[in-house]
Amino acid sequence: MPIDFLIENLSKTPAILFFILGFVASLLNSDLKIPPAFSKFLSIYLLLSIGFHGGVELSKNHFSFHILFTFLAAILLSVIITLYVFLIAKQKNKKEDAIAIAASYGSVSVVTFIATLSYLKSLGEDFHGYMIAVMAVIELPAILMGVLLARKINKDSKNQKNKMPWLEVFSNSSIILIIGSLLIGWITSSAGEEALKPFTQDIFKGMLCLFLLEMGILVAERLSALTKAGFSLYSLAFILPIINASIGIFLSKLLELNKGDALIFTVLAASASYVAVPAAMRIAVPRANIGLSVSLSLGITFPFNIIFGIPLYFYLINLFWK
Amino acid sequence: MPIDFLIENLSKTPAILFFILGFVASLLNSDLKIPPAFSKFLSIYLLLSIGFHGGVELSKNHFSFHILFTFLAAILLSVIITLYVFLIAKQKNKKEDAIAIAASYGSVSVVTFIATLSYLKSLGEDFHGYMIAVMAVIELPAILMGVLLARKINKDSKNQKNKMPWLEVFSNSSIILIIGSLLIGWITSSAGEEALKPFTQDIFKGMLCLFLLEMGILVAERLSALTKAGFSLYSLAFILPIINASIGIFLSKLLELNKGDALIFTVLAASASYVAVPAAMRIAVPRANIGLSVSLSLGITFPFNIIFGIPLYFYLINLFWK
Amino acid sequence: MPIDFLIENLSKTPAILFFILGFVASLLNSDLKIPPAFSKFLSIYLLLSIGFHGGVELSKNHFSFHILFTFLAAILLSVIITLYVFLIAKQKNKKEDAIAIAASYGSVSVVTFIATLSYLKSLGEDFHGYMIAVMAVIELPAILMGVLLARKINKDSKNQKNKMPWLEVFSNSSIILIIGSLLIGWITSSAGEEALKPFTQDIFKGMLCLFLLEMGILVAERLSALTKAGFSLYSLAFILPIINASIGIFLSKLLELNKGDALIFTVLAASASYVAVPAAMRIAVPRANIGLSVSLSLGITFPFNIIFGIPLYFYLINLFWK
Amino acid sequence: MQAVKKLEIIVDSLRLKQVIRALEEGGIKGYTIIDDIRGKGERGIQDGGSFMEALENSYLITTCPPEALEQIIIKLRPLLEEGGGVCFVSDAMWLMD
Amino acid sequence: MQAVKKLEIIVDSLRLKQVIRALEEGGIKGYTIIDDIRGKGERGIQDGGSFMEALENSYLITTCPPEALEQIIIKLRPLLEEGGGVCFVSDAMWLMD
Amino acid sequence: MQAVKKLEIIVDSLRLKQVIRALEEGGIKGYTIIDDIRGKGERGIQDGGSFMEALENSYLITTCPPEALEQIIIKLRPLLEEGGGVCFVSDAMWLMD
Ligand SMILES: Nc1ncnc2c1ncn2[C@@H]1O[C@H](COP(=O)(O)O)[C@@H](O)[C@H]1O
Ligand SMILES: Nc1ncnc2c1ncn2[C@@H]1O[C@H](COP(=O)(O)O)[C@@H](O)[C@H]1O
Ligand SMILES: Nc1ncnc2c1ncn2[C@@H]1O[C@H](COP(=O)(O)O)[C@@H](O)[C@H]1O
Ligand code: NA
Ligand code: NA
Ligand code: NA
Repeated sequence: MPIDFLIENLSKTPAILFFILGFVASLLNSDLKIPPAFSKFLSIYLLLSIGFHGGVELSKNHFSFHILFTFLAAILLSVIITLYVFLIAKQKNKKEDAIAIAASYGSVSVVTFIATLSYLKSLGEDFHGYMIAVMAVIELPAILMGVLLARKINKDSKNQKNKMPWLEVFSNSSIILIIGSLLIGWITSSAGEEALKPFTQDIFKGMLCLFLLEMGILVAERLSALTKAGFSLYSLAFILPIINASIGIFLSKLLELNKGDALIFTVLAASASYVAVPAAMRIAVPRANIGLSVSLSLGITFPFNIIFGIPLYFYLINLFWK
Repeated sequence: MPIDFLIENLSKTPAILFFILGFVASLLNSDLKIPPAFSKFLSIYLLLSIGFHGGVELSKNHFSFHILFTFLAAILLSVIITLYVFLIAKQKNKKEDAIAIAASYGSVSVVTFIATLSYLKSLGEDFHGYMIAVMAVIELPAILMGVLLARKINKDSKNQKNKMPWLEVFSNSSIILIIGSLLIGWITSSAGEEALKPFTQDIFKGMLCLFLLEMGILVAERLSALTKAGFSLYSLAFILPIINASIGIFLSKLLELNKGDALIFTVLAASASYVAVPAAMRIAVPRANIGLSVSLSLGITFPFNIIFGIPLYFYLINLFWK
Repeated sequence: MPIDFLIENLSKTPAILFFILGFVASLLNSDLKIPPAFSKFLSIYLLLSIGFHGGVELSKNHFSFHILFTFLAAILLSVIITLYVFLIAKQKNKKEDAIAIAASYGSVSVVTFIATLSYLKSLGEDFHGYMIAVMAVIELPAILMGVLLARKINKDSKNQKNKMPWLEVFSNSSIILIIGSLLIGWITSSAGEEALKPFTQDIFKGMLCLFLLEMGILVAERLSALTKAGFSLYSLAFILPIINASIGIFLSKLLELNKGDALIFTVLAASASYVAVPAAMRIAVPRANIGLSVSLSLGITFPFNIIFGIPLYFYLINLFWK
Repeated sequence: MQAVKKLEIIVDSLRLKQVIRALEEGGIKGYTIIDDIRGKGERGIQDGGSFMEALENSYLITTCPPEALEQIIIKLRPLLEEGGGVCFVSDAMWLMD
Repeated sequence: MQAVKKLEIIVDSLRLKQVIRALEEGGIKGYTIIDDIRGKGERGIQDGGSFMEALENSYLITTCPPEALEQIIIKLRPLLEEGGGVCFVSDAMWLMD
Repeated sequence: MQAVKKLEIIVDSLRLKQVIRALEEGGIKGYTIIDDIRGKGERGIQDGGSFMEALENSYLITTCPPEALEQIIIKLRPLLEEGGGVCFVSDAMWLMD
């Protein structure tokens, strides 16, 4: 039963408990706060470590069509989600806001992804290293879709005074960092891995605790900002991860992924970006209310996934993979 | 003889030498400074690590009445110190300032506490893990006493326009962090300990060096700010740790603590807070000159304890425990 | 052939690839940036770690006249470089700017030095620990020469209204930190080394990667700022490291250093300071355009050295030491 | 462009939330905050290396229509009287309208 | 001392480069930037713990001769209209001349 | 409220101590400092990723009674002439009195 998974998940992973600590602290109106410069550093650290790790793993796998198909399926998934979420979200929101929301759900939350990996590790469940590389590239198609949608809207409204700053949209710091680190991990391979292990792996869990502490604080702040949004938006942020996870599980089954990879693939679908995509959309769709999309993806979908979603999706995968 | 203890203490612990380096740098008018965002992070790191460690240790000890008595004695000690220091300090200071000073001495300096633990470890002297938990809760009674004294003063002067913001006073970031981490350590126990060891333990001493470097700089700044305060205040900051240490040693003997625990208990008494309590008093007694209490506790009592106090108290304990 | 050295150098050291990543990100107009507070911390960390390491190594070497001669030769080298560069640079620049440039090339780049050590380690090549101490003291003579030149200029122009703030010039944070850490390493020796190893050594390479990422960004920014300077300045920043390296190799041969020590000595000569010396010159020669000297030393000489210079110099040393 | 009154407020970081509450009661809708700054005033030097929050200041900038100023000051003044801090008021023009 | 117009501009950090470009086109030679600040405005709260760059503001201060102001505003206004942000203009004296 | 002169000074961080000394000699009792900021001026771009202190600015805000301004400027001007940096003076009202 998922409830056991849940309790296991909580009582063994300090990171999630620190998330809850941050959340509670914020509700208690505490002044607890990771200094901004440091939370930005933590975010750089996590992206660099996970990207580098993915690159090293990728360098150890021989190319196979199975890997290629997994990449293509992930890209397709991202495109589909972005499009259908846009169609739903534009019903009750400004088109610009709908784009920001859609691209966010089409992309992935790196921290949710990391939580998934450590969940799998704690269960001793296998997964392939190249799934990290899949995650690293999955940010791009959603952003691309967002930009294309934005251009379409502008054309429709003949509101095309400024050219799209393509370069700035895609040279977003998170994207450069994760893809660059992936390449560096791929080039330096095991030599690099050995050199950086104490930094990128040994202290990783501790750094993650601090980052999740800050995330807990920010989620609580986002939630209280949400109170002004409508009910339909709230529910969207609960429903989308469930629908997207279902699509993810279905595709994983088709691709014949093993259980670990399937959970990762599912979480790619179910999670939503609140860093890279909002930053890209801030430039591509300046009139959008970015705060709104962040409130949904960070305020609701993120805690839902790391606390309930991951154990739930894995429970389902265990059912179907029998 | 204590002088040997002292030299041992200095030549083996880089952390204290970095404290002296920071102090000297500041006297030389150097621009050396840990960036504020980073020193705040260091402080978060230390609180998290020590709290977590205390929780893990607590989870390994079975409950016993001896442990309970030690907790109660520590709370009593804190209340007594706060009250008697208030009575002394209010002779020559504004009542608000006396409250801030009293609560500070009733509480504990986390860094002095950490220095004590590493002093004991370097001597190979045993102590119980739950003493860390004792330290973590000892911040609360002094703050509570401070708030009660503040209310009394306000009632006396009929100056009660604003309600006491209880929640904000106690949801101070240091308190939330140390008690939260204690709980998380207690819940996740050895599983958590293993996961976080490289972060919370292995690099701990290095992080402490950096923090003490910054402390050295701040102590020098505080000392030069002190020059304007009167002589009676200076001497108070030297005398209080000695009196309080004596009470601490006496109580430790009564409680039949072992030598290591006795030193820890004594340092709880002898040290004074310059983080959590001043932050709480800033809200509870807004009219107080917080800088004054910090100058005493950080500028004089802190360096006195970490350089002379700890070896001295342990010398005395060794005498009495024979 | 040096080209093999070069490729080896690149494909095995993640740090240099991160430097390139930062550089490319900046050219792509990315918003990637290490938060300032954190890059200052990284710089403190590197200075502390390398100084401490040098002190520990020094404590393990017995005093010998050979060591003394190496120190003296390094000081002489620094004085000579500062003087001759001043004579060249003042031809086409303001005298104040010439001083800043000269002192910068007379001193050393700590990060280039660190890159040299890890280059030697990756080749399994021996070197003596006291060379780190040589580097740590080499900042001083160049600054002293800079100050003396500044006084001479002021006397010539009778522009001596303000006294030279000697203390502030030499109590510069980088100098205090590296020399202080050197002393602490020397005092605490192997006890200290063991205590701090996880912090100052294990995670060192990872921290270096982050710092070089930031350096890559800053180099790209400096290069684009350079476009306004003249051609003769550009070429100076390429030619000086080559001339100085030649002097360094020549002196190393005279001193009969082993190959590893010779490369280190050569890099001391060939590299230029962009942290400690500019900060000291900012105070000693306030009218100088410090940005200009930093653009040369950081924008050109630094990347030249860490990518081409180090393997090239070592190739030459290998030729001559046969 | 539109004439506004610009308020610059410097207070203990720990009391910033109370100041924001007071401003919002006074009708303020927008503001900008610079955290973690230091200074010197009647209550001495505020510079806590930032880990001593009690010795840290925050800087808040806001604007209001000239006619709204009085109401805001009524809310703000008692807070600064009780816990220290300063406020400067000056004239400015607001670009967007 | 010399009379100048002082401009204070608060925009999304991600759009700061565009603002600087516009100011330089308008003839601005000097400016000062404070990064990584937070605030509240028409588009809600901007406070991203700083790792969410999309929710971070920057504060830019610059000055210009009074007669140059109009030209600069022409360049600046469309940017703020499109992507949010505020600008206050006030009078000041420039010490050095 | 009370009329004051507001001074905003932007200088190299490394020279801030000298500026504070000059201001205090001129009679200043209170000020606020924002560290570690960047900018552009006559001496080019100041942006050292903050570990190059020589390329870092600080921002100091202070106020004085209008009649004290001249004395302060006499102390301040030579410093800025020698080592760069800017100072703006404007009118403001001080809330507390
Ligand atoms: N004259 C002033 N100019 C600028 N800032 C000031 C001034 N006086 C006080 N401050 C700031 O306000 C804070 C609180 O002031 P106070 O309550 O007077 O101690 C100080 O720490 C300074 O940051
Ligand atoms: N009245 C105001 N006073 C000071 N800052 C403001 C004001 N209104 C908006 N801001 C700042 O400008 C940013 C963008 O404003 P907006 O585009 O209205 O959301 C906000 O996040 C605030 O930092
Ligand atoms: N017009 C200006 N407006 C605002 N800040 C300026 C201006 N000119 C210079 N600054 C600031 O003052 C610093 C020193 O200027 P300078 O001495 O002219 O190089 C620059 O780095 C900027 O931060
Ligand atoms: Na997704
Ligand atoms: Na105490
Ligand atoms: Na050199």
